[in-house]
Order: sequence, then C-alpha cells, then structure tokens
Amino acid sequence: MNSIAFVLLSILTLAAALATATLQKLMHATLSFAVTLVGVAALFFLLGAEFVGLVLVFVYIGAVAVLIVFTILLTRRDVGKDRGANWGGAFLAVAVFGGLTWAILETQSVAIVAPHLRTLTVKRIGEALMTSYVWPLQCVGVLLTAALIGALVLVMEEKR
Amino acid sequence: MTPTLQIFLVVSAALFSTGLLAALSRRHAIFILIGIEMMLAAANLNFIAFWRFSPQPQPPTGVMIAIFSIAIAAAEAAVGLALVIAVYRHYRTTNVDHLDQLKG
Amino acid sequence: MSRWIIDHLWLVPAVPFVASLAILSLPNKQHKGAAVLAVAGQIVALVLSIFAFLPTLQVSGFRAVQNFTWFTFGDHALRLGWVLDPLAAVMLLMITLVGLCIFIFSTGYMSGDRNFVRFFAYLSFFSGAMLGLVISNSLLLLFMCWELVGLASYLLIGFWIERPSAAAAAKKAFITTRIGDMGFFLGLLWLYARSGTLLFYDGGNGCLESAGLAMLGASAASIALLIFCGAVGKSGQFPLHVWLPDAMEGPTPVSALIHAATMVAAGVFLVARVYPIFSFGAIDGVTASLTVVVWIGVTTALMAALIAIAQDDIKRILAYSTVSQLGLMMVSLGVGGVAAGMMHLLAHGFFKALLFLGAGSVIHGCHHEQDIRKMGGLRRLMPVTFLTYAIGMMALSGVPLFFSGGWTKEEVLHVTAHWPVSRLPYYFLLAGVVLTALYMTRQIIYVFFGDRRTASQHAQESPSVMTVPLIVLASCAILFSIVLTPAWPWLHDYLTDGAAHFEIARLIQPALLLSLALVAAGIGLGIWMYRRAGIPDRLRPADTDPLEFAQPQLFRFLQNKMWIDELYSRTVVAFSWMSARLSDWMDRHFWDRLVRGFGALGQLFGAFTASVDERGINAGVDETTLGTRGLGRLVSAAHSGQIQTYLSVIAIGALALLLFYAWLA
Amino acid sequence: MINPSIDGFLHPYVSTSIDQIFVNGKQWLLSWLTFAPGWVVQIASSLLSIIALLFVFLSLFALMSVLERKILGRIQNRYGPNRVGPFGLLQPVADGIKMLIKEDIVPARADKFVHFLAPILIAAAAIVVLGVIPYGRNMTPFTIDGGILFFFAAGSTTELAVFMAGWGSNNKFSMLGAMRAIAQMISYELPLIITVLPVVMVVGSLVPDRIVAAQAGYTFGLVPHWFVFKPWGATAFLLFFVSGLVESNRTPFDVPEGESEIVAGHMTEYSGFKYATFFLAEYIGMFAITGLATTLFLGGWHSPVQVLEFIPSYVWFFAKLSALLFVYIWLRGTLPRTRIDQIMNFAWKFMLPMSFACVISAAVWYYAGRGLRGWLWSFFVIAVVYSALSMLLDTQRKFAPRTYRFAE
Repeated sequence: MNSIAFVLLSILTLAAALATATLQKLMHATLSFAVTLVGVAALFFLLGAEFVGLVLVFVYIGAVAVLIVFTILLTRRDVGKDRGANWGGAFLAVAVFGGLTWAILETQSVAIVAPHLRTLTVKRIGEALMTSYVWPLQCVGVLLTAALIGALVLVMEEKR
Repeated sequence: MTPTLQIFLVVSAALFSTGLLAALSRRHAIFILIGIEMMLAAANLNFIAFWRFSPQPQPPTGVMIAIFSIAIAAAEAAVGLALVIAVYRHYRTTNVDHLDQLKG
Repeated sequence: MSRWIIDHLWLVPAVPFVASLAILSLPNKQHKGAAVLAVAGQIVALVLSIFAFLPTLQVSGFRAVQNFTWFTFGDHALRLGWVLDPLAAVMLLMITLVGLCIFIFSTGYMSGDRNFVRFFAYLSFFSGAMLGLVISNSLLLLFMCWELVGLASYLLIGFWIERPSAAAAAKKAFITTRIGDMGFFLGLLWLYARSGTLLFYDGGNGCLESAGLAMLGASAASIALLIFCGAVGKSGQFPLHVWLPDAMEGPTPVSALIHAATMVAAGVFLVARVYPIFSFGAIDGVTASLTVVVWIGVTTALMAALIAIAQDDIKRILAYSTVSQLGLMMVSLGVGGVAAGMMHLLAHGFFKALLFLGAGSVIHGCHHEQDIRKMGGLRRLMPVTFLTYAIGMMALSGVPLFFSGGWTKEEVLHVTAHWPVSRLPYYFLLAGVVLTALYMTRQIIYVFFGDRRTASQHAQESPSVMTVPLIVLASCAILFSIVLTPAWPWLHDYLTDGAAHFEIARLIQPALLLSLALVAAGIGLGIWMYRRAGIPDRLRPADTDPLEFAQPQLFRFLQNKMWIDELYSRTVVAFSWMSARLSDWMDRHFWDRLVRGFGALGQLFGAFTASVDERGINAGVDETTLGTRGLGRLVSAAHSGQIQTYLSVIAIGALALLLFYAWLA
Repeated sequence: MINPSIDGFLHPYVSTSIDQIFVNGKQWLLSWLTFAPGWVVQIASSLLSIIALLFVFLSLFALMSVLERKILGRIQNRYGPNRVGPFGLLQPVADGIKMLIKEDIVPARADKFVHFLAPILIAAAAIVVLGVIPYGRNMTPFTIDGGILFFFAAGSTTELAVFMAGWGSNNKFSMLGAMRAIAQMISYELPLIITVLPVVMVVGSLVPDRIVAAQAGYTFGLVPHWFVFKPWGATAFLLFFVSGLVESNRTPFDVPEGESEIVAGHMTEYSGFKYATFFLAEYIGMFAITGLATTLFLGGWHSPVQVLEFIPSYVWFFAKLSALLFVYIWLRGTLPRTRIDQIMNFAWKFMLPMSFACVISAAVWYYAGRGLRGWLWSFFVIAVVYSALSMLLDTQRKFAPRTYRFAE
C-alpha cells in the first residue's frame, strides 16, 4: 500500500486530533474533530476497508458531528473560550502514549508487512452480517432504538 | 518502505492518547465525549489494522467489530449529548468542574 | 374424511367451548354478538357431528379410538382419549340438533334479559362439556366433563341469582348430584386400582374389554353400583331425584336442554357406556347390579308419574315426567335392552325438549305465569304452540304408530316383559304408561282447553324465532319414528351392530294393541276426570283439582312429593346441621385452647431468644456497623465528584497494568 | 456490456462506436502514456474523468441557470432573460463575470477561516458525489464497491458545510437558515436513504453499474424493466424525488433561504464568487440527486423502448436527467413555499413510514416471485400502509399553529 499517502494521512489525522484536544474555540475544535474522523476513514480506505470508512464518514460527519455542533449551540451560555487546560491530564496522556509506544515497539510479533489483500466486498460483509453476526446485528438494532428513545426522553422539556 | 503493523499501532496509540488528553484536559462536557469518541476511533483503527495484517483470507472479524463499535459509538454519542443538554437545563452550565453534586 | 374427523373429533366439544370463551369476553351489551357466536358454534358442532356420523354408517360395529397420554407419574401413564362409535355418534347428533333448536329458541326467550350474554356463555359452555362427555373414551375424562356439566347446570339453575329460590335450587342440585358423584368417583378409583386403566377401549386392554374386565373379577358388581350412584344423582333416580323438579327454577330453555334432553340423560348414557361392567359375569343377562338398576328405575318411574299428577306448575309436571321417563330408560337398561333404552333416550330428548320449549312459549305468552290452573283456552291464542305441544304430548304418552315415543316405549316394554327375574316391573311400567297419558292429558286440558283464566287473558303467539324451533322439534319427534319401527328397526340394529332389513309383517304386534288400549285408557280417564276442570260446579270451587276434590289426602300426599323433601330435611340435613354444630363447638372450646397453648409456648421461647440477643449478640454487631460507617466516611472522601479525576485514575490504572505486564515479560 | 445486437436503421457497429466514443477516446489519450509507470496512468485517467465531469456539469449548470429563468418566465407569463446573446443564451457568462468582479465582503465579526472554508467544502462535497454515477455504457468515472454508500457519505458532508457557513458568518439570519437547512436535510436524509434500500435489496449490490444492469431488458420490447414500473419502485421513486427536492433546498422546500423571512439563509453574508460557489453547489447537488434517481429507478442509460437502443446511452441518460430537472423547475414555478414545521411533520409522519413500507413491499415482491403475483402483493402492501397513514394523519386542525423546535 501507498506509504506516502499513509504518512500524509496520519500526519493530518494526528494534527487534527491535537487541534481538537487543544483549540480554544469550541467550534473550531469540533470541526477539527470532523477532520480527524475523515483522516481515520481515509486510513481505513488505505487498509482496504472501504465499507467501514464510508460508514465512519457517514455516521460521524453526517450525524454525530452535526449533533455535537447542535448541542454546542443549544448549550450556548458558556460557549466561547474553554479556559484552564489541565496539565496533569496532559502529562498523563503523554505517559500513556509513551507506555503504549514503548510496548508496541518492544513487541516483535507486530513488526510485519501486510499480506496480499483479498478484497473485502460489501457483499461478503453483508453475508457475514446476515449469517454469523445476525444476533449482534439485532442487538445493535435494539440498542439504537433504545438510545433514540432515551435521548428523546432526556431532552424533552419536562412539563411544569 | 511500506508501513508495518507497528506503525499503524503507533498512530492509533497516538490518536488514543490524544483522545485521552481531550477527555482529561477539557472542561467542557461535550469535549470529554469527543475525546471518548476519538479513543473509540483509535480502537477501531486497531481492529481494522489487525484484520488487515492477519493472514488472508480470513473471516472479516475485525471489520465486523469495527462496524458494531461505530454503531454503538453513535448511540453513545446521541445519549451523551442528550444528557449534556439535560444537565445544562438544570445547572445552566456544561463545565464539568461545577457538576460535582455527587461528591461523597 | 372419516380419518380426519376421527383424528379431530375433539373439535366437536372444542368449538362450543371456544365460543363460550369468546362470548364471555364480549361486553355486557353485545346481545346480538353473543347470540350469533353461540348459534354459530352450535351449527359448526352440528356439521362436525354429521361428519362424525357418516363413517359409523359404513361398517356395522364401527369403533374408532384415539388415545393420548395426559401425564405420567412414576411408571404409570395416565391416558385419555376419545371414541367414535354408534352410541357416541347418535348422542352427538341428538345433542347438537336439539341444542341448536334450543339456542335459537332462547335467543327469543331470553331477549331483554340483563345477563343475556352470560346466559349464552354458560349455554355454550354446557354444550361443549356435554359433547366432551359423550365422546370421551376414558372414565376419567368422562368424569371431568361430568363435573363440568354439573357446574354448568349449577350456574344455569341459579341464573337468576337475585331470586333466593333459584339460588337455593342451584345449591340443592349441586349438592345432591355431588352425593352421587362421590360414589362415582369412588367407583372410578376402585376401577383404576383393579384394572390399572381408565380407558374404555384400548386395543384389547381397555377396562371395557375382556382383558380389563377379567381383572375386575368379583368386584365388578360393587364398582358398577358405585358408578351407578353417579348415574342416579345425575339423572334424578329415586333417592336423589329431589333436585330435578327444583331445577325448574332456571330459565325454561335451560330446563329443556339440560334437565330434559341432554344432561339428565347423561346418567343413562353412562350406564350404557360402561354396560360391560354392569353385565360382567351375567347369568342369562342378570347380575346383581343390573337388578338394582331395574328396581330403582321402576320405583322412580312409578313414583314420579304419580307425583306428576298432582302438580300445578307446568314445568314441574314436565320435570316429574322427565324423571319417570328416565326411570323407564334405566329399567330397560337394567333388563338388558341397552339399545331400547338408548332409543328411548334419543326420542325422549326430542319430544321432551319440544314439550319444554312449548311450555316456555306458553309461559312467555302468559307473562311468566307457570301455574296451569291460571291458564286455559290457549288453544286458539297460540295455535302453533298448541299443535306442537300436542304432538309432544302424544309422543310422550306414547301414542303408537305415528310418534317416536310410542315405538321406543314399545321396545322398552317388550324387553321388560322378557325379564327372567320377575314380571313385576313390566306391570308397573304399564301402570306408568297409563299415568303418563293421564297427567299429560290433565295438563293439556288445563293449559289449552277450557276458557281463559287470569293469566291467559292477554296471551299471544310467540315470535317465529321461538315457534320455528318448536316446529322443527315436532317434526323430528314424528319423523324420528321412521327409523324406530319394528318393521325397519334401523336404529336398533345400528346400535346393536346388526344389519337392518325391512319387514312389514313385524309392524303390527299384539303388544302394540295392548299399549294402544292403555294409552287410550289413560287419555280417556284424563278427559273424563278433567272435563270440567277449572269450571266451578256446585260443590267444588274453580281452583281445586277434581282429584283433590275426590281424594284430598291422596292428593296432598302427591302434591307434597310424598314428603320426600321433608324426610330429607328431617334426617340428612338435620344430621349435617348437628355435626356442623358439634364440630363448631369442638373448634371453639377444644382446638382453640390447644392452639393457644402452643402459641404461649412460642412466646416463651421468643422472649428467651430476645434476651439472648440483647445480652449476647447486639454489642458485637453494633461495633461492626460503627466500624463500617467510619470506613465509609474515610472512603467517601476520595469520591470527589469530578469526572475527570475518575478518568485520570482509570488512565493511571491502565498505565500501571501495562507496566505490570511489561515487567512480567 | 456492449450489446452489438441492436436492431435499427443505423449500422450496429456505427451505433456502437458512437455509443462508446468517449470511452475509446479516453483509452486513446491514455495510450500515449504507455511508457509511464502505473500510478501515473491511474492518476492521468482519473484526471481525465474529472476534467470531463467538470466540463460537462459546469456547462450544464450554466445552461440550467439560464433555462430555468426562461422557463420560469414562461410559467409566470413574462419573457425570461433575452438580451445577452441569441435568446439570452450568454446570460450565464455575464452573470459569471459580474460575480467575479464583485467585491468579496467578509463580515468583521465573522470567523474568517470557517467563513472561507464553507463554500469550498460544500462545492467539493457536491462535485465529488458526481463521480460514482454511470453516465453511459462503460461510462462510470469511478467504480467504487459500495458507490451508493459513497454517494450518501460524501453528500452528508454538505450539512456540516452548511452549518459552517451559518455559524461562520456570525449572523442571526445565517444561523437560523443553517439550522433550518440542517434540520430538514437530516430529517429527509432518512427517507432518501431508506427509499434506496429496496433497490439495493432487489439488486443485491451497492454498485451503480450493477443496479443499471439489473434494469436492462424489456417485455414485448416495449415496457422496460425499470424499477419505477414496480409498485414499490414507483412509490420509492416519488419519495426519493421529494426528498431530493428537500436535500437540494429547492421550492417548495426552500425555507432555509426563504428570502421573505430570513434574508438568504446561510448565504446571507456571502457575496461575489463565494455566493456563486454556493449557487453552483446547489445546482450540482441537484444534478447529482436527479442523476442518482435516474440510475436507481429510471433504468440509468437504458433506452425506454428496444427499437431506440441505437441512440447512444449517454444521450438517454442526459435526456432523463433533463426531464427530471424540468420537473424541478416546473415545481418551483408552481408551488408556494411550505412552512418549516409542516415540512418536518411531513418528513417524520409520512415519508418515513411510507419508505419503510417500500422496503417491505419490495421484499414481498421479491419473495412472491417477481411476477404478476408479486406485483399485486407489493401493491397491496403499499396501498394498505398508505390508507392506514392517511387515516391516522387525518387531523382536524389542518392549519396548525407554527411551532419552532429547531432554533431557540
């Protein structure tokens, strides 16, 4: 697979992610979150999982990002600056990253090159979903319905 | 050079810890949520990467898990945001520092 | 087709059951819906019965059995099932046909009743239970359905709960039959203990087949008698007949369906069904149990016929005639004429239902007046009712040649005459025939002839929904005799697995002439006695019965039903009161003391344990709880309510875990 | 894919060659690059496709903009633009020049970055979508496995772009417009996608080419096997068409830029070339939606009757496309603007259930053996659901008081 594309994409993704974590303006941060997700989706494409990438874009850009900006607008009172970064958190994050990277680099078994990809068609995914993953699918459906109803109930104005 | 699994894992680790950073350092409730979403995305990246680098052909387990986790993340986002709005209605703030009524 | 119906015979009772459930679920106002549902269920049942009837025609002695396991306990498997043989088939036909007529009739009769819906629910329920009883191939299943019909009859007798008399009658019927059923149940248990099965027919080892019977041995007679107790209770034979006349408190269609046509016949049917047990080890057709059956039947027949003469309530007269007819059937079973008995049962089902419905129509016309002395002259006002009623009366009093009742009665008398033990029953039955003709004539005269009296002033003919069933039943009562005549005794041979063949010569027999004479005598006597009933003459006021005028003591004796009720209330009821009082006294003054004593002991022990708690245990527990609380305070301090603190703790934990694994590796 | 057995008075090979002229042309151009490495060829071919697409659709946009104005003029009984060039056909050129030389105003309080990014993003989203539609036999620019999904995924970016526009230009009207736009877009995205489901189910593939191929063939050479001729297909097509109207903010669903209430919705603060970009994006989006509708339901580039198959496929495609576009314009000329709450109610109470009904009836059609029986059965399903809905939704208060649940 294409290494240049990979490098560019990962740089983009991580930069956007960092922006998300640090930008002061909430709206900018949110948009950069969207960019992050686009980057991740592109990485998925690179890894030959087009379908998942498309689903990711579809769900996150199309729905979740919009939801988030809406929420930001609805809770507008203290939008604007989001002050006072928490340095302990930053340190902890860096520590975790260090630990993980160290562990990954120590592990030799993951230093492998991708085998030749047998393209994963949507048809195959569909068959898998409908045969061996049908119960999880049903459960997710129920879960989503429950989440929908729950969210509605939560944001309904309580009559007083 | 073509990227090895290692590189992917490192990238996803970076993404993960960035999400952690967002979740820890931000004061705005929504951004904690966003941080969690980012961590989930990193996890999905891991799944996909491991599936890709596993000996082919092979049942697309990683892909499946990624799809499901995306669906669940969407549900989580919806409920979480609804919660944020509900909280905002009560306390007129979304700053998690001020939302500590549950202290012991 | 035949295969299908045999497999699905259970549908026949199931349909009315379902209908009754559906009706129960209806709102109380839904009269039309209830009626439609009930009648539809009945029609379906009728059609199914016809389907079930067809295969039995093809081979003589047809018998199809379908058994299944209800449940198993230990190594016993309790099996139920249904059977389709001529007996069941004709009963099915009769019940569904008569039932249908009565359902239709009662849609008219009960119209405007508050509890219309409930009524039809009960009615369908009853019909389902009865059909189940008929087809059941297991004494247990039969017993269940038996109890269900008992329940249905209880509910329907007490249908007008607001009347205390109705409630009392319902209770009486229930308890009285329960006495009989007690015996029945004992017999059932005994039978199971001896033969190990309750299935009638089970491929050679059912309890009615040679193998099963052989296992009964000497105890067969006692078992038979115990089962007969149930029959006595259900079809109002002599000692337990008292409930049937009171059961007339229920709505008239109920009296027609349950207490004339079907349920009371269940006793007879039961005896016919388990006849092999009765006749087991018979020496030329005579066994102890059968003899008992005969005598009880004779007593009932004669006594009821006598009482019927002196009754004034139109329905009570019919009730007593029912009792006596049932006695007749019992006799014929007892003397070995199963077929004759069943034939009479069927014929009786038709014409008695007809009579009751006629009575119902009369009552409906007379604004719910039941005293025949207050009626009269209805002949012109209600022509249809009158004609059909007359046909019914002829059939009942056994006018030969044209009416089904005549032929069947002939059969009964015929078999009774050849009973080897004694000829006494025969003579009694002859007397019974005369009496029957007599009291029916009396009733007819009182109700339809003469001039109008108080109740019949404004009577008018009932609506067609009531008259049409009458006509249907009347035509049944006549046409039914086609298959009964000795010239072509189709039904007889159908029931006794013979092949019917036509022979005109057998049509006229000396016995026929004899009974003709008897009936003529009865009717003539009736006409002579009651020619000016209800018309005051110089000595006798209008409302006194001519017989009463002639024989006051005799009349009162009969009118009070030979004081049997009084006798019972003096003996049985009084005894049960006594015992109840006694046990009550025991309860208050003996058992209570005992229980209180134990209670005191318990309190003592409780006090002891309480003190132990106080002194010994509590302190330690208190200490523990205090310690826990302190600990809780300590821990809760760490519970800052800051989400991100928690998050960071989690992250630290993850990191620590990672490092730990690294240290392991 | 090429079908040489085409009866007609043109010689089959001639017609075939005309049909494939663009494909062959592209191959010919690429054949000059044989010496270059593979990825260069790849990039070059995609560049060629992109250029072709841009050329075709930008010119179509120009043509459309003027034609729409002329047709609206006819409908409203007046002349359209008729001054610039013959029949005013050069009007778009003039407009373009005007737009280009206009001053580009950025509000002082606006978020410059976002305000700048929004039009680009929206145009990009609109154009990228065009890539997966088959415009003719072997004429799909980019064949992605799961192209339909790609279409919607890329299309859903539009909402974010609209939002950026609304929020970036720090203006009440813009915000309100954006809110409305997003609200109705999200609400109508559900019926839009769910009405695609039956087609995907029946064809068993997300690839547009397969879908078009599945609609090949005729009965008696007269009735083509397009999905629009199946009951579920017809219903789905109607629903899809309406949702498309909403997605591209056209009348009667153009509340987001309802000039009578909020000046121009999320485009209020835009001027000059950025405004033109929004305009372009809107039209391109329209083309994309109609193109997808053609592909999914109207048999793509197949000809309506067999005898006319000698006419090149892309001609047919664009004929259908322009027919649908004409209907858009027609509606715009005919219908008044609906209220936002009415739009919402319509979406959630009618469109969504109906589209589910489409899915079900497609399944019914599939399992009741695709023949007349299936036809009747699926029609039955549709009819039942429709009548049930019409009974349920028949409220007495037709003119409900307007309620805003979307912007506080």
